[in-house]
Amino acid sequence: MCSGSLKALMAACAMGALLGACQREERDQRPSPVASETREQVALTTNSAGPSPPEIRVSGKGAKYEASAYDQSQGKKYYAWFNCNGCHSNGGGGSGPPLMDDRWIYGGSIENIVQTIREGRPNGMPSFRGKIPDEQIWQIAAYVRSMSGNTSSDSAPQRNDSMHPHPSESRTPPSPPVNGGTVAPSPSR
Amino acid sequence: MTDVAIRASEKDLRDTDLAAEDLHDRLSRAWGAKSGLIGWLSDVDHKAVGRRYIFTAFVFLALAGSAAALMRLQLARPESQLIGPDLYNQLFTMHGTTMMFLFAVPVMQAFAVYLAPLMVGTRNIAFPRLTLFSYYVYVLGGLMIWVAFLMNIGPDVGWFAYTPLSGPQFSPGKRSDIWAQMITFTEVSSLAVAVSVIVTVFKQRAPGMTLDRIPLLVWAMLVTSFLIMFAMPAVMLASTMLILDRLVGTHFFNYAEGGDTLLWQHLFWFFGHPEVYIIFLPGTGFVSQIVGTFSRRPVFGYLPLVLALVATGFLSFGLWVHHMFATGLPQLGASFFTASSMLIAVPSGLQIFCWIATLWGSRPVLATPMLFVLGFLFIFVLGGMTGVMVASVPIDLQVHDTYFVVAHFHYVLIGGAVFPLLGAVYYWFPKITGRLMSERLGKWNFWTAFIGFNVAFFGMHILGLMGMPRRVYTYQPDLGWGPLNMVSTAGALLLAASFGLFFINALVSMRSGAPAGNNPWGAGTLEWATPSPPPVYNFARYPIVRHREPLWAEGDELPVAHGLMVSQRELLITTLTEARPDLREGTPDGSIWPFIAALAVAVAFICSIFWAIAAVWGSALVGLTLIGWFWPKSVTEDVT
Amino acid sequence: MKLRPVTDLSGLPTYGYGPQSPIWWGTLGFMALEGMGFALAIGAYLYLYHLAPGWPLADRPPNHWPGTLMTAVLLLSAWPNKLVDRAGHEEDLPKVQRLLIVMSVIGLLTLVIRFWEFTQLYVRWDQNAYGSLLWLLLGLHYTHLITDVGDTLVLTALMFTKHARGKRFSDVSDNAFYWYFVIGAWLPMYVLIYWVPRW
Amino acid sequence: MVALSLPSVLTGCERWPDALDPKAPEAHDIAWLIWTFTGLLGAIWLAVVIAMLIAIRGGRRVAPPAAGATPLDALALHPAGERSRTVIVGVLGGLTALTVLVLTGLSYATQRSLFAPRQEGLSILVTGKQWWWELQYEDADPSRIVETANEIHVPVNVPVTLKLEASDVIHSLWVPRLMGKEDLIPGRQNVKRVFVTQPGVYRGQCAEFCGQQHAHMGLLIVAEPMADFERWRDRQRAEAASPSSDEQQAGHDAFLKRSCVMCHQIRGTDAGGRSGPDLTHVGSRMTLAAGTLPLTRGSLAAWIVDPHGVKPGVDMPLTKLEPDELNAIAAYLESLK
Repeated sequence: MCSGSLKALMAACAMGALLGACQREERDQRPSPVASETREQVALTTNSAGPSPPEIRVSGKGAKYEASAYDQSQGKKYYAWFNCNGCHSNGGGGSGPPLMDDRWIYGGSIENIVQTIREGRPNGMPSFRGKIPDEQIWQIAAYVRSMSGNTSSDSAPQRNDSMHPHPSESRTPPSPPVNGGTVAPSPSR
Repeated sequence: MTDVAIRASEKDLRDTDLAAEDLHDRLSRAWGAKSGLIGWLSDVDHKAVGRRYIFTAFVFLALAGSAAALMRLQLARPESQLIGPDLYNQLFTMHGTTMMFLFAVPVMQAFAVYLAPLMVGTRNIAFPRLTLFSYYVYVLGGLMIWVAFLMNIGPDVGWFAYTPLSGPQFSPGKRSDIWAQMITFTEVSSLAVAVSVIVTVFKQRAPGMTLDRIPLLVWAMLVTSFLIMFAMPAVMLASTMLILDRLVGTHFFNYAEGGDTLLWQHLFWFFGHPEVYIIFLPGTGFVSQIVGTFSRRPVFGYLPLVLALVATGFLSFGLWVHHMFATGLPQLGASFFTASSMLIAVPSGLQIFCWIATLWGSRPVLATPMLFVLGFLFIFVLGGMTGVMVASVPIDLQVHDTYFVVAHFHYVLIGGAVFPLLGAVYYWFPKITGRLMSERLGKWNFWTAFIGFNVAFFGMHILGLMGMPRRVYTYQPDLGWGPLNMVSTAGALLLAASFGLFFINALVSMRSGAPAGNNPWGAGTLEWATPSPPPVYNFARYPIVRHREPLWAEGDELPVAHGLMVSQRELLITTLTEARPDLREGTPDGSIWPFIAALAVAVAFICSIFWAIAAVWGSALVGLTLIGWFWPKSVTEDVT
Repeated sequence: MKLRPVTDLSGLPTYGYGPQSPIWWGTLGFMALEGMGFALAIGAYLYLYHLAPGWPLADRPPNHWPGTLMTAVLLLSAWPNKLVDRAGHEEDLPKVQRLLIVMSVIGLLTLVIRFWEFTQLYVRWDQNAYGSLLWLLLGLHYTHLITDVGDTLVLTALMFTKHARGKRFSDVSDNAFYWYFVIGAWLPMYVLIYWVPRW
Repeated sequence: MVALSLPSVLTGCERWPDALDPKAPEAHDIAWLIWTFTGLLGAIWLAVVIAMLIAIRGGRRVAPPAAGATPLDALALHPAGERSRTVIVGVLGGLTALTVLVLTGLSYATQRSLFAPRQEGLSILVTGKQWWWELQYEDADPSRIVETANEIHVPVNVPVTLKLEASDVIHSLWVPRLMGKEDLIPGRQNVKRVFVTQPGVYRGQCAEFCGQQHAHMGLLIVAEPMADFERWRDRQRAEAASPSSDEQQAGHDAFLKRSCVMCHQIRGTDAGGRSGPDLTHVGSRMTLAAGTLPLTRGSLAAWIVDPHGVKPGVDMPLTKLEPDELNAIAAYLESLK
């Protein structure tokens, strides 16, 4: 009986490992050469003038990137290469808002972040459309999500081989996004 | 002090005056496994465990061999599109990892589990439950990594998993963690089996089997077990550090925070070089037994052979830096390791000379085991020669990490370990199954293996000198490496076919081979004194050893001891050097707890890859199963 | 093949102490391999120490008092440990029971002290390699403490049941043997963790 | 032996594998050592195999092993035979030790000459990256510092110091016809001295497994007379050539507008990315993508349009370009001599 329950437990663990495992480890070596830029219709706030909340239509592409350890780690690399640090530091914020906290001026879903990177935002965030290929924007956005612990801890990037300013994304406790916020780092945090 | 309550009952019946058949019935009852699936999983008979262990190891050989065949197909032509780099890197990692950790070491230990108790003349291995547990841990570890591979989370950083490539930054996902945890599985298992084998050889030798009467194979297994004991902790420590770096953010290999990139290589090769001898020394043991039997005389140079084993064991810990000549270490240190690496050729050479001196003038019958021994001499000596070459710093700087080295270590490992192993299977198969393997298929098996091997690997020496590095998934056509690679692939396929023949031969012979009898080869060591296959209790009475080849010396009447219990399992414990009878100690019955504990270990290890905290509650779980394991279930267990 | 009985073994005892017993050798084997693990971990510490420009890689060395207390407790525990070993040999059950309780209490005490030690290292495992090493060394030894304390507790419980006889006394002696190893393995680590950085 | 006579595209006919066809003193010494070892050890191997064959085919025939038949006489060994065996095995053991000693001595002597300190000449910082080589020609005068990638130009008969570093994982620099390998290790700097005596183009490759595209991490060492080298160096120091045709101008504009600039630098333009190879004089190199493709306009276009078809897993992304843009960029890059 005891061994039965152990087997069940083990099976549960194995299932846990299986879930998304294939997707998480996939290295998408040859992105589709045809246009991959998706149209994501996302809202920045849940407030709405009408009776129903704003309509949201997403391609679902984000889930793939948020589940993939490889994509997030690529995103982490590009985040450094493309000098996102220049304004956002290592997520702690500088001239740009911090990315590690739960405040999201322009929405905290991966689709919001993709749009923010692609289209730019007022007050300093430039548009990277045409400068960063779409595939990489998604990867960076997935990484940005991981900075506030919003991707699963077993796919979020681990520490780099460098000085470490704070624990790695995989060890960051999740702080679900709160829409709105200020440009300057909130004093309470 | 014996217990008064149990004395003078039927339970205390001794084997002293029992007739042979009555003795057989009673011993079979006392030593037999329980029926049913639970009984099968609980069976602690070293022969049952050994058989499953050997079988499992060969399954992993087939898997790793298939990975190798796929790699060879990819490399047959330049710029081949058959397999992409991602899969190729997983394949060569799985090939190396499986061959080293799931085949080569386990299969040698499996033979030790099966043969060592028989050869030293005892009824079971020391710590049989621990051995059973180790087997399950090994199976579960192997299962984990291959299931992971099939789910595309197979490790892709090489069997050596150099940091920082295998570290947290450059191996995202769980691939490296799976690799590191598989190491923990297999090393736990290897270490426990090594301790069991050592204690078996130290304390359970038949009366009179003094140190200088221990069969050479048992010596080889003993030295191997010591190598495992002192080498494997290094790789366990290294893989633990790696997984800590990856999961909880430690900095052992992070140079920016006081760690060091090369620390990994030092720890890994401190294990990795003795590992080669862990695989090779049992091979020499097989060769010694087969050569002695087929040349119909005791092996020449028993003492030098034993000393060579021990010397090789010691020297193997002083060579690890020769894997790191290109890392820019101080030159003086590097030359020391050149000297020590070359020095190991002396004991190896001595062994070769002793075997040839044994064979000299004996005109042995070239049955299949003997053919594999001759194949071993041909291939291994060549591998040893290239080994001397790579020990030289300047030569190594050219050939390190090229196909020259691939050729070298396949000559050493396939020649030095797999050929003797196949010979050993042909030689002991009749003991294990009661039936001989087919000689005709055996000859085909040998010649295809011998030709296939040399065709596959000889050209690689030249490829390496032509500039072909290891671990490349493809190469450009204008480099001119194509023809030799094509030849090599053809040889590899022939080699694969020879293994097909081997498996067919084993499976067919198991059912319909010629009955073997006790001693089909007329050998002199104790395992051949038992029926084939041996009964669960191995020896009806404990043999008494008065000579190195007891069966040759005693003729057809074997001196034995009596006075042991027949109603419960009892082992004779003897003294360390003289093997004087010392204790009649109980040995455990079958138990399902080793299986449960192994499952708990697997749960703890696998879950901790995904949630570090599982290491804590997983350990508690394992602790609970261990209490269940060790808590006595009956009064008899107190005495036993 | 005919068997010719020449020796009678019926008079042999069914269990023995120390090197007579396979369990003792098995314990020794595990000590050897675990000792190798400790030695390599210590080697890794010295290796990184050797490479580092300064040591320790932290503001200050760890507070040595918890470690010193641990060392003192472990060294003092050698005495009851020797007594329990002797009582095991003498097969004196009441004495074994009493002493095993003492050893269990000491064992649990060391687990508590070790917990305190972790809090007084003044460096986290994820701060730098120095911190990682301290936590690794202490952690390695902690697992041995936990294992042996767990073993002692189970054995103590066992000695209060009907199973407390015969070979169990030999187990008591083997358990005491392992405790010596736990003490012995600690001493170099104590010097390494608390005094080498102060050197 | 077919392989031995295969021509190499890069240097015309060669008869021997690269490592045995040395073009620098270091490789020459090692090749000599390899031949010596091979000769001596090969002879020993042959002797052992012959001895083995004689052993099993000479002398008296013993009874074949048969079931149950134990050779009672097996233990009655001939004392004279055993004595001579002891002597022969002892002598052979001694000879083995002697051989080992001699070979160790030879190896050590060669090693000493390889690592003998040489005067400083040119110094080049080589940084291994996944999966290409970044090069910086060091000089006290900052204006003489040259940055390039994947193609090391060196003057012949001048000692060159390669300072080896890595910015991600371990790589290893190996040019079989010139020198043995030396690892590039993150957090460390190794030094490799190279001294080329014959002008030529020598192919090298990363020898330490470094991830997905380890197979496509090649480089070239171009050894040329000092005058040629200086000319090359002066050209490399200059800023990029201005576009000289409309197509090149269009390529220049597209390059700056598109994602190329995020990673690549072209000195003299606004392109200042530092993560990918410096492209200021990419047109002057012989190969593209770390020794993977010959540098032509066609291969430039092929590489830009589908890098993952050539090097799956490489960081160079697939960039969506109009066909005209692609052609123009390829033309522009090709013009950057």
